[in-house]
Amino acid sequence: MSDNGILRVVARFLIPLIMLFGLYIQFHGEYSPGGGFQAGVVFAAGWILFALIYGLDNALKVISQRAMYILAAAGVLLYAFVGLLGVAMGGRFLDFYPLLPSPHAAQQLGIITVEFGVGVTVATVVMLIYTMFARRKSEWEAVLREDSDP
Amino acid sequence: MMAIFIDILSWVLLITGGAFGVIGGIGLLRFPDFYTRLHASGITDTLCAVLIVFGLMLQSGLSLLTLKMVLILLFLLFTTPTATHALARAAVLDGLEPKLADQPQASPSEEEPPSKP
Amino acid sequence: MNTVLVATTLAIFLTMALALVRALRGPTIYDRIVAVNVFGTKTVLAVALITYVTGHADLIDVALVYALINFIAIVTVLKLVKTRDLAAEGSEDPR
Amino acid sequence: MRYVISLGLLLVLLWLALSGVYKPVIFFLGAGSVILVVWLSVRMDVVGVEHNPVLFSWRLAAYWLWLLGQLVKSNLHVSKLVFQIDKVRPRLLTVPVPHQAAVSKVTYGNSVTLTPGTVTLRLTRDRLEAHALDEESARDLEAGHMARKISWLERQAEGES
Repeated sequence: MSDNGILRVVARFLIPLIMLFGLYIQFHGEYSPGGGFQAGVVFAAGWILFALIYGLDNALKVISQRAMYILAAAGVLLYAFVGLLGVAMGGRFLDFYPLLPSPHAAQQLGIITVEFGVGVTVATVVMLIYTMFARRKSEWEAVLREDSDP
Repeated sequence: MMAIFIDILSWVLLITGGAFGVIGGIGLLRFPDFYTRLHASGITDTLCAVLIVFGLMLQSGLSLLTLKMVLILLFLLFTTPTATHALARAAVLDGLEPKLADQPQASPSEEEPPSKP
Repeated sequence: MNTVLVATTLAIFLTMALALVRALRGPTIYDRIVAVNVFGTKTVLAVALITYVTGHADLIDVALVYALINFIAIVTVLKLVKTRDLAAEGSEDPR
Repeated sequence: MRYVISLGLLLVLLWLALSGVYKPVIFFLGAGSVILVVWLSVRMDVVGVEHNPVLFSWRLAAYWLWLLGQLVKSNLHVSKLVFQIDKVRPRLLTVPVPHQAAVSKVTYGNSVTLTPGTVTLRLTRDRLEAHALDEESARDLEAGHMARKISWLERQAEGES
């Protein structure tokens, strides 16, 4: 399937474009539909296309599983941190106005950071889910082998 | 005057695009086997898409929307033949035999059994 | 002008319905995948048309995303059907 | 390195085309996004000739126009066949692929698939196996107009690189 010249060349052309498109959705959440969640999924889709064509092992060399776990946690922590920063500076949770003197800039900074956290978490979690699904076959075969010759 | 002309041109493009889509859909149902159906899907994926996108581009004039329509058309023209080819290749490697002209032709209603469960 | 757009959208919907019939009738798995592929590319066109009917220019991004995701979906399904293993890597390009 | 720069330029153009919001904040984020994507692409090793801007010369535009003409022609032909189902005479055929570069081969394979009536089944180093819907489509492909057009396209890319 992936020893397919046409598919490989076209995918190689498309993967950077898909990832950039994901980031475009990420940072234009205020201006057009989208935001962190959709952006994360599209960005992860670029990585998944790479994993489909070049194999999961090569894809994990690009973004290691360990990095995914760390980034997934970091995204949530970023979200919580920005949210709590508002509380610490005298507002409510996810209240951005106290962060900066100008309310508009504060709102923009807050939304961009929070959405970035969401995007990072969603992208890495989608990649992790894919990794675990793709691993299932080899894991299952290992279990079967152990059962047949102990 | 010019505006009306462009409008009419865009209507013609849109309607023919839709018509080709339906023709491709009918072909998808009528053609006898998998490989011939690929050609029918080719009609809907190329001319139908090209005509409709050009028709829509004429509607919006020169704007960011038009640029995005061009991007959609480019993505479609890159991806659909690739997907079609990947499918055809997968079917060939899987041993799905095409019905060829020199073989006795089965009637379209009589469908072949699935090659693999 | 809106009438023409709506009529074209309906024609696209009709094509999608025909593709669905083929997807349900099969008979081989590849027939079904072709039909789903046609359904997906027609969805892109339908979303593009709906953008113009409603006048929400933002919707066009949805069509763009769908064009990309549809391709990835077809590749994934094909790989799953053929190798039953999503983690496998193919051999080198035949050059 | 040249390909990395041209990929970066391509991505910048894509960002500007998509964005439509031209503010300093968004420019800054866009630059960051392009750098991130280029870095990941280099890590993935997916940067290649396909992103070379030399490929996007005026000859490519001429080729697309020619292909559009072919598309209309072959679409009309296949649409006629939809209503004359008994005239469908599918056959397999093999044509030589005279091109060297992978991009040219892929362009050839995809162009064959794009024109209804012929679908690329297999593409190897020097041969292309195709399925044709009827005799006329098969003869069109065997005549080799498309292969010659792509050779013409290829010469341009080589001449400037």
